[in-house]
Amino acid sequence: MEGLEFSGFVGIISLLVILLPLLSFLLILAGQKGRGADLALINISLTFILSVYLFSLLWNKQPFHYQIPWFLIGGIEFKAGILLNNLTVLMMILVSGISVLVHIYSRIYMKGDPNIHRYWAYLGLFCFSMLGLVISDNLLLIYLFWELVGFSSFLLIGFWFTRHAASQAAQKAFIMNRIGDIGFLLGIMIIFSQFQTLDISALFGDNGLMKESRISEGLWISGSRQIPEVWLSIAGIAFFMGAMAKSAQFPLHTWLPDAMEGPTSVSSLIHAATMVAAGVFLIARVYPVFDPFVLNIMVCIGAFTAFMAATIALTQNDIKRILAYSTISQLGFMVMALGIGAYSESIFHLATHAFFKCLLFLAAGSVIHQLHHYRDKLGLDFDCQDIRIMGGLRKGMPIAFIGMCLASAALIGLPLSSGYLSKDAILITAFEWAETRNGIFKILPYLLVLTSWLTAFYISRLVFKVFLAQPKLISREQTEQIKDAPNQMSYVLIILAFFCSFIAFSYNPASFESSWLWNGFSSASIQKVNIYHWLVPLILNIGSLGLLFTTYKIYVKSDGISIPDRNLLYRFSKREWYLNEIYSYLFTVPVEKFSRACYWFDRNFIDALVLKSASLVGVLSGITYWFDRTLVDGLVNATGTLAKWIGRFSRNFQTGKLQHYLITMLLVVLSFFILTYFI
Amino acid sequence: MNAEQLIFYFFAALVLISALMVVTMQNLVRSIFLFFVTLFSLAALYVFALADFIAVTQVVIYVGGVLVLMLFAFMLSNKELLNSLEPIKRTFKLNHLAGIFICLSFLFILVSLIVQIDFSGLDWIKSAAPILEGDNTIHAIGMHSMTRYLLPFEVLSVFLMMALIGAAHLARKGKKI
Amino acid sequence: MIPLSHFLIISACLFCIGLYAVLTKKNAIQILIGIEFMINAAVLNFVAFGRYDKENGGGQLFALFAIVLAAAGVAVALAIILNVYKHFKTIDPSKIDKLKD
Amino acid sequence: MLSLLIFLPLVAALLILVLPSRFQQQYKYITLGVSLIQFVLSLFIYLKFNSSSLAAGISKESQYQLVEKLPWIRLNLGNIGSLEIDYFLGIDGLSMPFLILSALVTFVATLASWEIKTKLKAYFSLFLLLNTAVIGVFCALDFFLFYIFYELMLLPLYFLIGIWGGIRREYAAIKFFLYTLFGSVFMLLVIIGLYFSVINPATGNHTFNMILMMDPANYSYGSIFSAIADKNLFGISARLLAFIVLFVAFAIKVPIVPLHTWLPDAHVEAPTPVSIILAGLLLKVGGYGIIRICYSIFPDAAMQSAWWIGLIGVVSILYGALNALAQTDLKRLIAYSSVSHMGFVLLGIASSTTEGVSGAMLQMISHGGLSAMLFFLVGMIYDRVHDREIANFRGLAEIMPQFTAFVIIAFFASLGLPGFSAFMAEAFSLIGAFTSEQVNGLLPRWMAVAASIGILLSAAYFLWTLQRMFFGQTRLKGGEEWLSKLSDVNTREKFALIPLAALALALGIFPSLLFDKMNASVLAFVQLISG
Repeated sequence: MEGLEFSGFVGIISLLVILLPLLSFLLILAGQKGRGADLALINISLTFILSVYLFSLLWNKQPFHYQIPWFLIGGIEFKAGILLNNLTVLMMILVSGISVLVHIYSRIYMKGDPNIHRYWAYLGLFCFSMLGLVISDNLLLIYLFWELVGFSSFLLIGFWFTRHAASQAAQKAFIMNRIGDIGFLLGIMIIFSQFQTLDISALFGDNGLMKESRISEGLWISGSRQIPEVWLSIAGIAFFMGAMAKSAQFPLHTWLPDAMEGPTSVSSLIHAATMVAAGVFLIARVYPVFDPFVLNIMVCIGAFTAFMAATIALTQNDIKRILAYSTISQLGFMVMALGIGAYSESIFHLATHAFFKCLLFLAAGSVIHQLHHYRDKLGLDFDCQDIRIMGGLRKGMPIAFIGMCLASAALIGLPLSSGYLSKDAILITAFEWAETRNGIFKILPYLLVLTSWLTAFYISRLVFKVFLAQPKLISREQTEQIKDAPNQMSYVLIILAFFCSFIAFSYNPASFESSWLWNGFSSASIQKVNIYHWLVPLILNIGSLGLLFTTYKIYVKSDGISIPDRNLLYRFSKREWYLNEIYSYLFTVPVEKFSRACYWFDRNFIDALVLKSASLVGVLSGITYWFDRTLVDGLVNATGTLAKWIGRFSRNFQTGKLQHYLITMLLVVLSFFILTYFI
Repeated sequence: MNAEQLIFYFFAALVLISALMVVTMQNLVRSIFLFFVTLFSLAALYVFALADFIAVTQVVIYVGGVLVLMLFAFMLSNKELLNSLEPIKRTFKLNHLAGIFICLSFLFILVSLIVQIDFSGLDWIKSAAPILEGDNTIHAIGMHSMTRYLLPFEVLSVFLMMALIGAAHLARKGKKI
Repeated sequence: MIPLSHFLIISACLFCIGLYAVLTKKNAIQILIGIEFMINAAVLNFVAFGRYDKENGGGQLFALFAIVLAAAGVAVALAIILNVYKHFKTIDPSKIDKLKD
Repeated sequence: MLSLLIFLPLVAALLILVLPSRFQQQYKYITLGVSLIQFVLSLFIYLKFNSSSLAAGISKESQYQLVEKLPWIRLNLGNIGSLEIDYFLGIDGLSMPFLILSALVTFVATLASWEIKTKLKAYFSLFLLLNTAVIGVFCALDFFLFYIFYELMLLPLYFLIGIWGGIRREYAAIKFFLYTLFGSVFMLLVIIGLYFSVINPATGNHTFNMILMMDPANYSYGSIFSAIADKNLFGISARLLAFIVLFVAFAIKVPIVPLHTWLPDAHVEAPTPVSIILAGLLLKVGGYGIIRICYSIFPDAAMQSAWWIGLIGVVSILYGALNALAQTDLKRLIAYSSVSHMGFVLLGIASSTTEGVSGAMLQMISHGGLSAMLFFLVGMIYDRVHDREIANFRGLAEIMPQFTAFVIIAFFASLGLPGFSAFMAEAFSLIGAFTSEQVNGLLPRWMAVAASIGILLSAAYFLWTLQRMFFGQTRLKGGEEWLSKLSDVNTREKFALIPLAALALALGIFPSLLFDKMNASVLAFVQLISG
């Protein structure tokens, strides 16, 4: 009885958690335009408070599961429900917490936009769908929210829809995600046809159907259903594809840099902290589905993505693009971690990354915001996001600078930062995992180390160029006039900065194993190799610090770009590995052409065939008509015509001309003669 | 071939040629004059058939009567009639073809019949005593017309008078019929 | 002595010439001339056969009658032609087709 | 009850014909009133509908609801027996949803008819006649009656397209008419064949009763369509041939590739309300016919040809989507998207699984609402500026924000955004198709995989259109003139659009609204055809 009451209570709270943002979405659309900002903030704050409450109730407790019947199809009942476990409540608190901060930040950042109410409404929709995605207990529901997240992301990226680039980016993001969604849907199809249920706890729980199913003789058998084994791998790849699109993994990552066309606050919330983590979340949720083959693919793709994105970030000049590629790179780390089985490390990194990347974006946002104001005030014209024109902003914007530095430290993984804990945890586990593998998998950890060093390089390049280097376009005096953003924004930065330190996650700054978050998840059983636990962080940090120093030399002291410009590698990186061009060449253009060809085929072949057959029928009917008119009808007419002809013929004899009569008469006589005498 | 035959065929040829010219001639006046020639030569042929009186009558009636009638009737009273006839196109119409066809077939039929039939073998010709060159035919005609053929003779004279009166009546000017 | 059949052939030829004129000529007077040819052809036959009818003299006598009749016919015909011309302003028989319905 | 539903519009049509032209401005209110009454009636039927498995219908006459059976034509034909045609109406879970859809779509189409300005009397009476025929088709259980209603649909449509249509209306109307007639003429042959094969066990006469046709025991032995005798016709099984003929007849309506080319022309040339009815209801008649007649009467032949039907479905999905991608005319784009979406119906039916058939049914209802909405939206633009070229519009979102909101809803609902009905429908069609190999081995799995690409393509063409027409800086071909003409959604249009959006949303979130009512029938249907 008490249990029932408890479950009802928690259920209502979790429902409230997801419905409050939806409420703000609906209210704002229904006409509460003026009070959009307040409404949204109040709702999301309430959501956050409730999430914290739920977190305190359920963290490290028995997972909570509550279902109601949804619909019945055939003999199978679908249920909608809520599943709260450690992962869920963590994600909830993460999403709602960062949302609250971004809401506060956006009040200033988005001030003055004529369509601001839409912005609040879309944010509400996003929070609703993201939280819904997190707490759903059912693959179909997850899919539902999954696409809704993509939809709200579409709306937010295209928020400034009058800008062509923005609407283009929104479209690209949605379609890229759709590719992943197809994979997800395929995964759902396979799972459903195999198990006739989509309930996560029933499928992937401790004694779930997935565990019960077995593989024998090339068949994947569950109960009475069986399917060739290959479909298990396909299901894994399919789910992974969904995650790849959402979490911007190679080759479906190109939408994320473009998505930076949206407002920076949106980028920080959706495209850095929360939505992109949904892919990782999904992998975590359906983890049992992946067989070793798929996991290996995951490792390769994760590592490759991390590396590739880092190389691209090296040369970008748009401040948000650098951060976007950095995000992709970090997501690559997480995916790779999931692939090697480092489930808890991955989630850990997801959490820390959410904070420090959010901070990076918001700090960058405040720089952009202030530059924007400055530009508008002076009537200048320059790109507010180009780091080449920035420089020396440290004096005017100390808070942004400090925030940025802290977040960068976490990103690089310097000691005492949160990143040090989570990222090194991943690397250590990767090395431990590689111990048991061979071939290409041996070198993957080293690739990650390299990536980490690259990370150190590109982020320090960013920080140094923006805050420390000599200003390029504007004089130092002018630069000092650019002040820190208004207080509300700065507070947010400060709060986030706190979460970049180790304190929020662990009492011991050196060991991730003492982190409460890491301990909250069941650890994968990987052979522990102690040597890595101090060697890897050491090497990493020495390398990173060395790089930091070099970067400082290059960008602050020597005041110029000394790296060789415009060589092949540079251009390769600058143009983002030419992937956009390759995709356009390989997919977009051919599909467009193919569709034209199809239409041409449709018009000129199928339709023409129909028309031709129609005209053939026309000709046939013409022939029939001719036949009818001349032969059938003709026979009838012929008798008449014959009589007429005879009449007309004989009428010819009565010409009234004497000589004709005479000729006729004589002809008759003649024939009489001939008949008589010659025949 | 003796002289008699020679002269006969000469006249026969003259008859046929002049007759052909008469019917093919476009000029009416010329064809009327050529008509004389035909009639004269025909009269000559009658002579060869030992019908002197007929030949003379032919000349008198045709040349003296019919031709004069024709020429004078038209030349004197209806000049414009002759003029209007001048421009006749020389076309070879179907009509002509049919006419020619009919004529030729008749000619063929007649000639072939004449050739087939052996006239001298006919009974009445065989048994009859033909007129000889020295016979007085005029006397015989006179006798016969007043005796044996009196009725036709009288009918003919009445008929002749009717025709003359009728012709005169028809040819009267001014009044409509 | 000229054989009978020669006369007959000449007469047949003359008859056909006359017939031709009657059938094809576009002038009433020429048609009249054609008729005269045909009558003459007949007369020639009479005369030719008349040689073998000495006793009755039918051939020559009827030739005589025929000539006289022809002359009378010509007189009437000419009068008719004149009237026709007055009425139709033409003596082309092919243009006078009032007999047509 | 059903008769009331069917003949109410007919009575109204007669009323309009009788009323003097003085009242011609009132005709639309009469029509609107009729469609509202119909809607209320159908809602009542929906609420009262018995969804227990004892009222599943399909092949059991006693399980049909709201049955009306009256002897209609009884003619003693001497040796052949006596002619037995019934006025036989009834509904089960597979036809009931269409009644609501018909009423709703008619309602919306009536609201769209406000823009019709000429020959109102003829227009509204034909419109109501069409309404009668459509509802009649969904209710009729006697094949003869069904055929009459089926043919009765053609006539008003022909005139509605041919008189009130666009520039090439005659061409489109004739093309549509010939296409459909082509199918139905052969259908008539099969109907007659069935008539002479089936014997009503109660009376011993030949009968047109569809339900009796579904029971193999009712076929007289040695008759042409008897399942036991399995006669051959032209070298193939007579039943298979009959199935193919019926399938083609209905598939033209659906339409399937390659029998779809009447659809773009007819839709583009038809006036907006007729496009709405065409897309919203007429296409569904095809799908309904396939379920109710082709599959139910010839389940054995259906099983034999399932692979091909599935293939046609997949081809329709992909081919329609690719064609839609190439369009420059908005209405044509939507017409081709219909081809693509109706492919899912075929795929779902071909799978012969409960999931697939339910998905197909839901897809029909969902597409009925959504395509009506899409055509209504296109019609709104067309009525304002008489242009539909996508390239002539740009940045509409700024001048018509509410309109754009509706377009976004309609587009995203159509492209299968979860939360809208199309998603549930397509997902379950695909799931059904995928499961098919395991359950009954009819469709290979790759079909489902290939068809899911269609979802991606639909996203591509809808989003591309959205981006081209609505986003970006405002730039119109007609300049200032268009700017003043392109007013935002007015109240009448909202009345039409909101119910449709609500339907899509409601069915997307609570598919049980539909699934619960038809689940028993779907189960019975699947059992009938696979059993």
